[in-house]
Amino acid sequence: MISIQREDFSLEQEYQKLRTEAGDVGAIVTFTGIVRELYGGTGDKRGAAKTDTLYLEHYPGMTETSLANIVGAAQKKWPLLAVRVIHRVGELKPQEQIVFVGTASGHRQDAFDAAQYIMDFLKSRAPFWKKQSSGKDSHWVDARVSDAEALARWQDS
Amino acid sequence: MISIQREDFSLEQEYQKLRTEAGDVGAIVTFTGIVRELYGGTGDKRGAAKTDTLYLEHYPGMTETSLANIVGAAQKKWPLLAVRVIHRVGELKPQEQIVFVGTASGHRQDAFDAAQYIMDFLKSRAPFWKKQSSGKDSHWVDARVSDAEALARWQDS
Amino acid sequence: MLTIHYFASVREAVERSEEQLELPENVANIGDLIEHLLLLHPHFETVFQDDRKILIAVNQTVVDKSQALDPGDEIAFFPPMTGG
Amino acid sequence: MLTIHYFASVREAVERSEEQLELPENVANIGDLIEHLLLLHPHFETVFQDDRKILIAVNQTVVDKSQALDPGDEIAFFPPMTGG
Repeated sequence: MISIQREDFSLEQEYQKLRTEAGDVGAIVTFTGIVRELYGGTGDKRGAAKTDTLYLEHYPGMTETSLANIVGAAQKKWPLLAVRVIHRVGELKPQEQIVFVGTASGHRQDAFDAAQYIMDFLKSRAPFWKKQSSGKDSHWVDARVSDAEALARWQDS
Repeated sequence: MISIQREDFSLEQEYQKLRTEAGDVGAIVTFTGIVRELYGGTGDKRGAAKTDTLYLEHYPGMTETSLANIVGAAQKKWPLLAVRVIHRVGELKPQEQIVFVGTASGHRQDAFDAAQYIMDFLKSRAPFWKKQSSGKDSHWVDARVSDAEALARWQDS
Repeated sequence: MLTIHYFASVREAVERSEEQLELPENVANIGDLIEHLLLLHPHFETVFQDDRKILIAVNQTVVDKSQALDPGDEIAFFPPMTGG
Repeated sequence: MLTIHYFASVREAVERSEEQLELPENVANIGDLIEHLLLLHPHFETVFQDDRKILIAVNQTVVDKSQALDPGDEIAFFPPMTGG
């Protein structure tokens, strides 16, 4: 259900696994995050810089535990029939896939909400860190204020 | 960008088209609606009935126009790099794919919001009608109160 | 000439998917047209009696009963949409 | 024995990814441990001076400086997460 891996993943394969596991499913939402070449821009103080490489570091053990907790919390909040989370680590190039979240449910709203919830918490609560290299410069990517704000909306519900 | 068709579709093909068209994309959200065998249940006065066949009727011409308007409105509200909508018509069996919405953007929130917006309006504003056959009984599916409510939340924004 | 389409449960209730008629002189808007159709086809009453169960489109845009009509308009009657 | 992990920008600033040390007698909680580490390694000050830039996990759960420590705990210091 949760994979941390260097290898790329196939949306089609993950989608078919979700369909099979979910049984009498009505709605499947997938989110795929892709490494942008122009990182930053709006909302990022650094402004846009062309990415040559994105390096993903994580905390083995804690990563899996924290993602399992996030998925477990989503399963409590919404009636989900299947959930899949994949996060890649190591060195990635622009336009490579970096993260996948798939949710299957009877109704679309539950699948949409759960996928967003999992992504919001994954961004700010799972121990991953991005280092961006642009030419000779490389720096650790700053946490985004908008990601902290995205978490806040789940406090009320 | 918008297709009304009898044939099935491939998530993988649609996803790859979105990636190609979007260019330097950061987030792709897909929604796939699937025909459930047990239709109804919570929120449906009829209760659950086993579906043998779902027949999809539409209003050729107006369907395409209304979906184009919905997609156009979403493109005004969010900076989308690519959008794809497919709705099948004719006779469908349980577990067949019925509808696809895919959105590509720089940031996840825009892609999520646009996909939900398009689905919410498609459900209540595009001229499609479902007829469910269960054994010898067949009836036109009632509009859901929850779908009307889903539209209401976009009024404020 | 008006073209009138009927869809889904409305189509089944009125027992036709389409008809054409000359715009009658006393028909200025959709409300008038419905009165006219009920005179022509009394069995239409089963679907046209409850405004919440019938939607109206003129030239492929949803409108209400006050919508004025012109010769050549494409009119459609159908129940609330249930796609997706 | 405590195991301490350092990740990402914190790892680079402290110039190590891991170290082990006996739980000192005067170290009851994370706040005490940080004081102790700063005595051992003065260059740690660059990252430990701003609480908003450093997160703490004990046994893989994020905690604050008041968290009590036991021998055998797994401790980690890292910057705010930036996955996804």
